[in-house]
Amino acid sequence: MELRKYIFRRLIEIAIIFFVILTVLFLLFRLAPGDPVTRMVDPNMTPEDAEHLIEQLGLDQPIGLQYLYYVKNFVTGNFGVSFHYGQPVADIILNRLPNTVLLFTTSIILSALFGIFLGKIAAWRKGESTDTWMTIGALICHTVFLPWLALILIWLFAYKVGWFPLTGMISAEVWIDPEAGFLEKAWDIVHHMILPLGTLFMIHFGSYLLIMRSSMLDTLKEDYILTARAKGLEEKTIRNHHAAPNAALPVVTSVGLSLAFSINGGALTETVFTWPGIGRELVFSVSNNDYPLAQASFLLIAAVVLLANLVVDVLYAYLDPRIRYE
Amino acid sequence: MTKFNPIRIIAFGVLLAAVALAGCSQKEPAGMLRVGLSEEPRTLNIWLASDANSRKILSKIYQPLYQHDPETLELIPWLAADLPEYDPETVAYTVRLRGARWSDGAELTSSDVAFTAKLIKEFRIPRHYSRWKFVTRIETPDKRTVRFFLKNPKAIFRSRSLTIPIVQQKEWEDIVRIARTKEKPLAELLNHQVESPVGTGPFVLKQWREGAYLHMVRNPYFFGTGKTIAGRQLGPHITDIVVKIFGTSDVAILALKKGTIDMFWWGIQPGYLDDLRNQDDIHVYFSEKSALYFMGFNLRKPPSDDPHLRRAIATLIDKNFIISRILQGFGTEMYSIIPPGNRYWYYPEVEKYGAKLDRESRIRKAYDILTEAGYSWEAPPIDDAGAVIPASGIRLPNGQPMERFTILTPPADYDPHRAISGLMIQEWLRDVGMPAYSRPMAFSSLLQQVKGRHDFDTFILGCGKLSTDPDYLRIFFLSANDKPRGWNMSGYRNPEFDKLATESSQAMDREERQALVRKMQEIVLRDVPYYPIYDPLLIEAVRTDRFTGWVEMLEGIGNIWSFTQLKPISRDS
Amino acid sequence: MADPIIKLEDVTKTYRSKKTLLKGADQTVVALNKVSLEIARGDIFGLVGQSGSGKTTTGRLIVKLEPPTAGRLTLDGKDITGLRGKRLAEYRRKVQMIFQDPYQSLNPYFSIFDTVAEPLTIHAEGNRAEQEETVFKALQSVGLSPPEDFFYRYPHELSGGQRQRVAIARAVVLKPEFVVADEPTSMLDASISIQIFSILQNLQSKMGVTFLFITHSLAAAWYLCNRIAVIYKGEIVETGSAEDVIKHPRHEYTRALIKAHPKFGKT
Amino acid sequence: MMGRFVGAWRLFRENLIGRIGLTLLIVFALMAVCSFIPPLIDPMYQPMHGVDPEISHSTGPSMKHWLGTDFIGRDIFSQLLAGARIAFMVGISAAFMSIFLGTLIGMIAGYAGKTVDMALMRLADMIMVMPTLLVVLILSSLFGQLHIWTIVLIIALFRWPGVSRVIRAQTLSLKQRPFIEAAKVAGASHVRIIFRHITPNVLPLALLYMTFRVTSAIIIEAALAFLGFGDPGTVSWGMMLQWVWKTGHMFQAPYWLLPPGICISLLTLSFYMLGRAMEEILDPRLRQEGASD
Repeated sequence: MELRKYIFRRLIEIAIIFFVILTVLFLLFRLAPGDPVTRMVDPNMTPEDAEHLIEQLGLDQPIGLQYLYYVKNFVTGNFGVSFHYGQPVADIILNRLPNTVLLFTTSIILSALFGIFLGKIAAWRKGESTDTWMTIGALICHTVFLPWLALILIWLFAYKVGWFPLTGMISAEVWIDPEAGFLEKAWDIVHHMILPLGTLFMIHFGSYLLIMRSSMLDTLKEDYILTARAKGLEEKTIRNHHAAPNAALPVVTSVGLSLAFSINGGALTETVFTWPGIGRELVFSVSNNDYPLAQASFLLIAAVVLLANLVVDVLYAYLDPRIRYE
Repeated sequence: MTKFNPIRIIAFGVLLAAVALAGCSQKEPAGMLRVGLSEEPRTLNIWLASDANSRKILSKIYQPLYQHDPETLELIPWLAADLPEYDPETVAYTVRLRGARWSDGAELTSSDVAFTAKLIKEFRIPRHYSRWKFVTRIETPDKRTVRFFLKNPKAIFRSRSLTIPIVQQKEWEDIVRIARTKEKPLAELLNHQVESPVGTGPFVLKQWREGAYLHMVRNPYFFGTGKTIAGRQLGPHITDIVVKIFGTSDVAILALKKGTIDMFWWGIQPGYLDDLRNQDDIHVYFSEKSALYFMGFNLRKPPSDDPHLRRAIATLIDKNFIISRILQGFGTEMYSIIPPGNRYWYYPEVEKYGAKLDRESRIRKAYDILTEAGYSWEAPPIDDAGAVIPASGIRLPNGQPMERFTILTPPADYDPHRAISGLMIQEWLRDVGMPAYSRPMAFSSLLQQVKGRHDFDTFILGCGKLSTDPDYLRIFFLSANDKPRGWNMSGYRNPEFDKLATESSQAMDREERQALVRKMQEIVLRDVPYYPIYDPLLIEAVRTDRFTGWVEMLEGIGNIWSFTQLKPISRDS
Repeated sequence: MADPIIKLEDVTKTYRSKKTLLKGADQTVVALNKVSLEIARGDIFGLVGQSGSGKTTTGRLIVKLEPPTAGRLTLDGKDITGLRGKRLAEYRRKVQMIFQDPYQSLNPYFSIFDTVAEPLTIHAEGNRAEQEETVFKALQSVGLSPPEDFFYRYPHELSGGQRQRVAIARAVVLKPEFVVADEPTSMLDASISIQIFSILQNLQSKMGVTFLFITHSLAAAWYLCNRIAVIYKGEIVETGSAEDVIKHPRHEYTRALIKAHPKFGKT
Repeated sequence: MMGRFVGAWRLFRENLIGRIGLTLLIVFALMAVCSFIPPLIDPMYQPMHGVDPEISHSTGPSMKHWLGTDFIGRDIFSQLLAGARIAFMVGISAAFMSIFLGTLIGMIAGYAGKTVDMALMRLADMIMVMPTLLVVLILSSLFGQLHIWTIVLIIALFRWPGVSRVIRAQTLSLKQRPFIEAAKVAGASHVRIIFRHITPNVLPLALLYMTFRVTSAIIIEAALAFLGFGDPGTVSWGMMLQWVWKTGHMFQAPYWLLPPGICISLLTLSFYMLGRAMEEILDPRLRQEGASD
């Protein structure tokens, strides 16, 4: 009962926050100088044409009215039509979203698993050279400049060595081929995914490793570990069954807390690798003054982060009964 | 979690890599041309398509009545059977159509042409409307004949209006009917989703997988197949075009070098040239662009309302530096508003401020111009001994110190060349003590400030795609166009020019018009509302191992002639 | 009991315990239940009880760290609930507190001089030289000598007993009328406790400070106090002179306390 | 106080990661200081406007240009040095501002509690869900190319919530400590308690967070410049990468591509290592979410 109440309250809070972001975003985009019509530099575009187009796009209405329409449309699930593509924003997002989800979740899960595993080992061997080198390695991975790394990876692995396709998500040759079966197509996607995945993986796993290491060190000081030792349990059992599961909790939270930050990296990765996802689309639509698309993509990201934080909080409460919520 | 074993994952990864190596051999049919494009086309709706990428795709589908000859740039009848006939009595043009078919097999008739023109007029399609609004009536005496009646003689009708793409009445009728009933008909029309456009061109779209590629195949009904037009035997000989989306040019270059694309369909940055030239199976094409990159002044307010100052600034700008360094030599210095490549209209005898001077001479010359006009300095750029020294505190002829002088440029992500040019110009202006500041701005803010609010000192902009018809000269400097969102961004007002411009737009005699246009160029370069800087060269590269027959033309090799003449190289070995 | 300086009338304090996310509902815990006390001026008044009995809460209510849920507290007959601004500052000058844990009650980033002078600074007492003089005297009065040696030292450089002396010096530097001493010796060794007691006695006799001495030890209360109140589960079960309470305990709980302390049998 | 510091320093010196971090940092600081030298030698070493009169395209390393020149003949080495200065400036000022804000807000929220706490923390939540890079990107593309200080300010305004959460938690626990109550009993006002008593106690934690914020500020600025949304009037490492990229030298000029990328990575690494080392020395319990961003 309490949990349901808590979730309900949090959802209301999220709705309010979301609404504020929505409003701020609207104001930002409308108050900014210029509009999508202005940027069409074509001497054939006469001022009359421009006025006409502005009227047709509904940009000539008073800002208050535009805002009301905007909110009404959002509530009714109508995200408008992209200025740039002339397509409903919802269609574009639905088209791009699965690609982002595929790349992003795979990389987060893989890097969390690896980070937890290696962090466990590093903590276990605290002070030894394994630990030092692992920590330094993780720090390097975590702080390397992502887009730069991505380009070098492309050059090295896709061009010089030629193991992977350069960029993109699928190769036209395979998908056009009427004989290509499902497996071949699936493999094609995986093949394209390895490099961007590797890039995201490197950035994330370092931070998860460091968190796991710290958390594991704390856990090892707890009384129940001492008890387990006193009972004469095998060291490996203590490490894997007693300490690690508890120590992994902060990694779970940090996945949630750092999500917004990870999305920055996601957008950069998508941009460099031409991965047709939301992040790349957002960067692109922003530079095109495509308000409807940019707003919707940004709000989608905000909503995902907000909900992810809620999920993490609830999950955390389940996993660690000591946590209290006000 | 406890069962998680990274060894297994590593093993899996190694396995993947092994399979990857095995699966690397890609197969492509001999007639398949693979093209790299920077960004996805915006849309397949021809009326919304204002971006270069959509136009690249759609120009292979929708065809105009007339094309330009790749060498002479003269009009070549395309969907039309021959050149239009002009009747000065009724101010009417008559166009006869060649027997062409749509990609669905239906015949292209005069009513399709009339429908297209009426659609543009009725919906006031931006960018097209200005070319058609003066057409008062369209007649279709028979299936193959269209007659256009004009309000008054218009020089641009032949070259500008008759070169728009024609759409099929059958495809668009219903869409138009529905759009008409809506509150915002134009928006409705623009937002209509076109899945498979019906055109008369050499190719039809087979599939567009968003974010990845477009697949086009040969149009079996293409009217030109086997015909000889403008002395060229048309195909197309390629069976498929696969357009891949790259996003970053670096990767596309790698793809070209690696052989996963045959053509790189957008400008290559000069940095890659050395590398590409060294590769045997890659050929690099340099094409002239019909473009104008210029500095525009605000004539509505001091200090740039003073022609002397504008001339002094023009003198200080070292075009050679910009072209040889910033453009790496791949551009031509521009002296007039019309690019030199447009030979018929270009007038070479305009005033060329400071051409070929070195830095010091420029400063001296600018100093002379300014002193003569009454400018003074706290520390003048030329000392008593006549040596060039750092200057400061320039004062206007009325004795006021010059305030912050801003040079607006597009941002670096949009065009690094102009952003850096702005910075260099800032330094040059500071040489004569002007408080110049280069300020790159987001593109739409820049246009808003320059075109909408008219609040600026000077700006650097470019028109990347000028038409071959010089009508833009009139559009850029006509007094009537000095209004918000109007094209006379400088606020240039000169009755003498206005008179010439109006005459030129109605001059139906080509030579008479040429003389007028030359005079206009002379006036503009005397008053320098715009100071032309450069016209970049377009660098394109293709692989030579699979296809041959690219046609070079103004605006590059991606023209309709290339795509209809390109032949696969048979690889029997 | 002619002149009570502090008077509590039916003071009640309840706390709400917070629920956890997954289970449990709100619960109300009664810390003090209708407590009434009168403390005479110049007295050392002992409040004895085991941990959790509400004795610390009583102290905290008196120094206004927390508001009472119900009831009335008065200083010299004037109600002190809801004091604000100037009158609160006035009250703070008169009523001070010595905390239980000398390791926690001193800000680790404050030098001894800063700590002791802080009340002076807050109440804008004197200039720097005068403050130094006052602090010097205060440190002297709690037996830290030579005082100037301590001025620029930090709490972590001092022993527990020294810290508690600093805390006492801070409490009395403003020459308050009333000081709550909340188990000031429970963290200290017995020998040091005796020294602290004598400091308190000294202060009482020389400066006329009234003390509320909160303790869990009847022995300490008996040693130091004139009057004693015994508190048990938030209620005062017994009040009287120290002699009376120990010799003739009326409440079962008091008896249990005495029994637990073999020392009393001998005296 | 002094003794404490010496003790911490001794611990720090034993920490390998801290030592590496500090060494790297000193190297970069030297680079930043040295950035003033090249333009004095010859105006052609001016990182932004100076060009070698004889070179008009990108060339490899030589005696005259240790790391070669960029596409218009500017010296890459002097740009790299100037970039160090910009990186420090951006990193430290953005971090300082965001830590200042975060600490202040965290202390106020934690100390005030109730409605103020609720309002501030919801505000923090709101800002926290926004990916900073994308926010700056949006602002930069909407409001024109932003000046470097504007970018710094925006980064600061969007990076405080993480810090404020930690500081708030710390404040909540400090608030219960007797020395705060002692101050209250002594009559200290809220302002005095926050600034005189709580601030020095949360400062080490704030300082620790500052090293992490320096890292993220540098990365954000670099990524922004790399994408072309930086301040083109400033020679930052990200801007250098953008030039390599946009002028088509990406895979042609390793002497130009590698140094700025390595510098960005190493400088962020050094601050991060410093932070980690400080963290281990300060108090193991302080470790909370530092590594997450």
